[in-house]
Amino acid sequence: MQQLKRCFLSFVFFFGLWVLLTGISDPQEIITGAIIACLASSLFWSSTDLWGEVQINPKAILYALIYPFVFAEALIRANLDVARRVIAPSLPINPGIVKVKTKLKSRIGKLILANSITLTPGTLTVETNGENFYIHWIDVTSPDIEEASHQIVQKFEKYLEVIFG
Amino acid sequence: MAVTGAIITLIGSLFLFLGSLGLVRMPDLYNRMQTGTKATTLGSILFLSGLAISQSEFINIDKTIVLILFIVFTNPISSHALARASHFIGIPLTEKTTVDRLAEDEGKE
Amino acid sequence: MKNTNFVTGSFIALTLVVILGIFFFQALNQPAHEGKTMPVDNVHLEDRVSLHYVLKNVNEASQYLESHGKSYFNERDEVPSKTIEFGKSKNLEEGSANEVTSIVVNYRGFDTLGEVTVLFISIIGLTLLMRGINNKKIREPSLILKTGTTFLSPLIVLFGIYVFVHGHLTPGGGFPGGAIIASGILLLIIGLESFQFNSVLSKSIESLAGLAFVGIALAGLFVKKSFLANFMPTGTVGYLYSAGMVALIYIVVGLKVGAELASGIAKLKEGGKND
Amino acid sequence: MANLLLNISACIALAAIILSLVRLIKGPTAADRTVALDTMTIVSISLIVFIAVLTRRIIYYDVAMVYALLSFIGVVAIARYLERGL
Repeated sequence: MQQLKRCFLSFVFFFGLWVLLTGISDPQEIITGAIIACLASSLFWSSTDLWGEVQINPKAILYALIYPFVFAEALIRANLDVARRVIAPSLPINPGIVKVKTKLKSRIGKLILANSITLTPGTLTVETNGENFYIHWIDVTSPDIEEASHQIVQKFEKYLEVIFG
Repeated sequence: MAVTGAIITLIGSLFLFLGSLGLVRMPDLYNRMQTGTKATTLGSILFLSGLAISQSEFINIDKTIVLILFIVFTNPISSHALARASHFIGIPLTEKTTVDRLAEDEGKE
Repeated sequence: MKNTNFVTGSFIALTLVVILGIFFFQALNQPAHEGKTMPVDNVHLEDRVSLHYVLKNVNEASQYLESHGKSYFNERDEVPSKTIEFGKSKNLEEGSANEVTSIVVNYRGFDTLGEVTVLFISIIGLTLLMRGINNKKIREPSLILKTGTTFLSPLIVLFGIYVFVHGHLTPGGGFPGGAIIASGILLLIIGLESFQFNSVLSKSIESLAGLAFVGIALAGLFVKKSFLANFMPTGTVGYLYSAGMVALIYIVVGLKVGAELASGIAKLKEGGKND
Repeated sequence: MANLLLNISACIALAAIILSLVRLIKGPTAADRTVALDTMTIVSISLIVFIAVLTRRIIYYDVAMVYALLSFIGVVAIARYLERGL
């Protein structure tokens, strides 16, 4: 079952990329794309085990649909925040590197969490070590682990935990 | 429609400009990386999608989506790798820095 | 051990140079007009590569040809007045939508064979001479970089495949596509500590691709009595299954260049272990 | 109107490249220069797409994509080199 899911998800992913690159109107392209997606997912069989960690159930799909909006909202707020700091003549920054904890287990979940943290208000992932993330924070409000985790990680973790486990 | 897209493009280019401005103004590498990553990511997303909206007959929307997704995925990864490397080789943080847990934890080992 | 390796390498390189030099001077000694010309039995001169190929993948080409039409061509008498429409014209002499590809792979296909051979020889030289990096003190890449590499490198390779499969329709082709594939492998090498480059697979892909190139060229020799002649149906301009042999040759070239460059990059990383 | 706005935004993006050039020249360390170069690359990708629209050639998209790819791999390679991991 796990193998089947891996196989199916990687095929869908490669084929989706091919369709995005070539367009859907031409049947010749679709046939070639299907063949090449099969070849690619068998050639990179060892790296498709990332896809075995993705959960497929209705709640995960719903959350996967919601997540881009949560992320977009955070991205826009991040940029307004950065813009405010850059334009202000006094350069109001209070930076530092803090440590946060995450509950996520899967690798792809951690990747997406780290990417989301990097693209959201005033935070940049510097180093990971197991379940600890070291985060450069442009405006440190509290150096405490629990408090920082609550402020930085929690809003994404809620969704990613359901999608990736 | 064309004007709406052009305004979105304009906002995107302003964000690109702010990213570069932050790159010049910020006091140390990590803060520069913050502005350089975030502002340019949103800026290029807005720039590309604004172009796609305003000139929709001359543009390939599928490839715009691929380009945006690629930028959103790779930009944080590369800046994370660079930040990690610079912390490892000991590029100093600015004097305003309040706390550095990573250096503390590395000192313990 | 080092010295013998180096002497063997120099000897092989010198032998190759001497053999190539013999070929060179033999060609110089041949009288100029003795060679056979290309057979033109069922090829129409009007369909040759010319101005309408140059204009074909520019968006305004069809409007331009409509407005200027035959009068534009009649001013220059040698240019044919037959227009070629993107997505409609069939069974041309050479049906690739990218005019550079039709020159590089079809009319100058022999040059491309030579270029691939030059790349092959230079990679052999790299393999013989490179000592590699002394990587004793090495730091593990972080989890994010590892995962990102695992996630992205198949996509980069897929994009490389897209570039060389569409070599006859878009800019790019075998050489850029191969380079993109090699950069995907480069990402795996620098981003994943555990990645083992499969040199047997890369060497067999490279050799089979080289054989296939020569095989396609020889098939042209048998079917149309000319080395590298386009012997397959050329289809409709602008579709994926068009341009006959050109598409096949670019796929083969892409695979060969990708495997060669990737093995060269892997050699840079692993070369230190042999000494 | 729309074309004017598009031209203005291209000019602003060009100004962004020039500002990053300041950091590229000034930057005290190699990492600073790499960040500046990365920023310049991303702005250039936007500008390549703008030129693709301006000259009505969709085929330049592939150029922009290859450029994005090479910039990513280049920055990762520089980072790995800096941390003695290559």
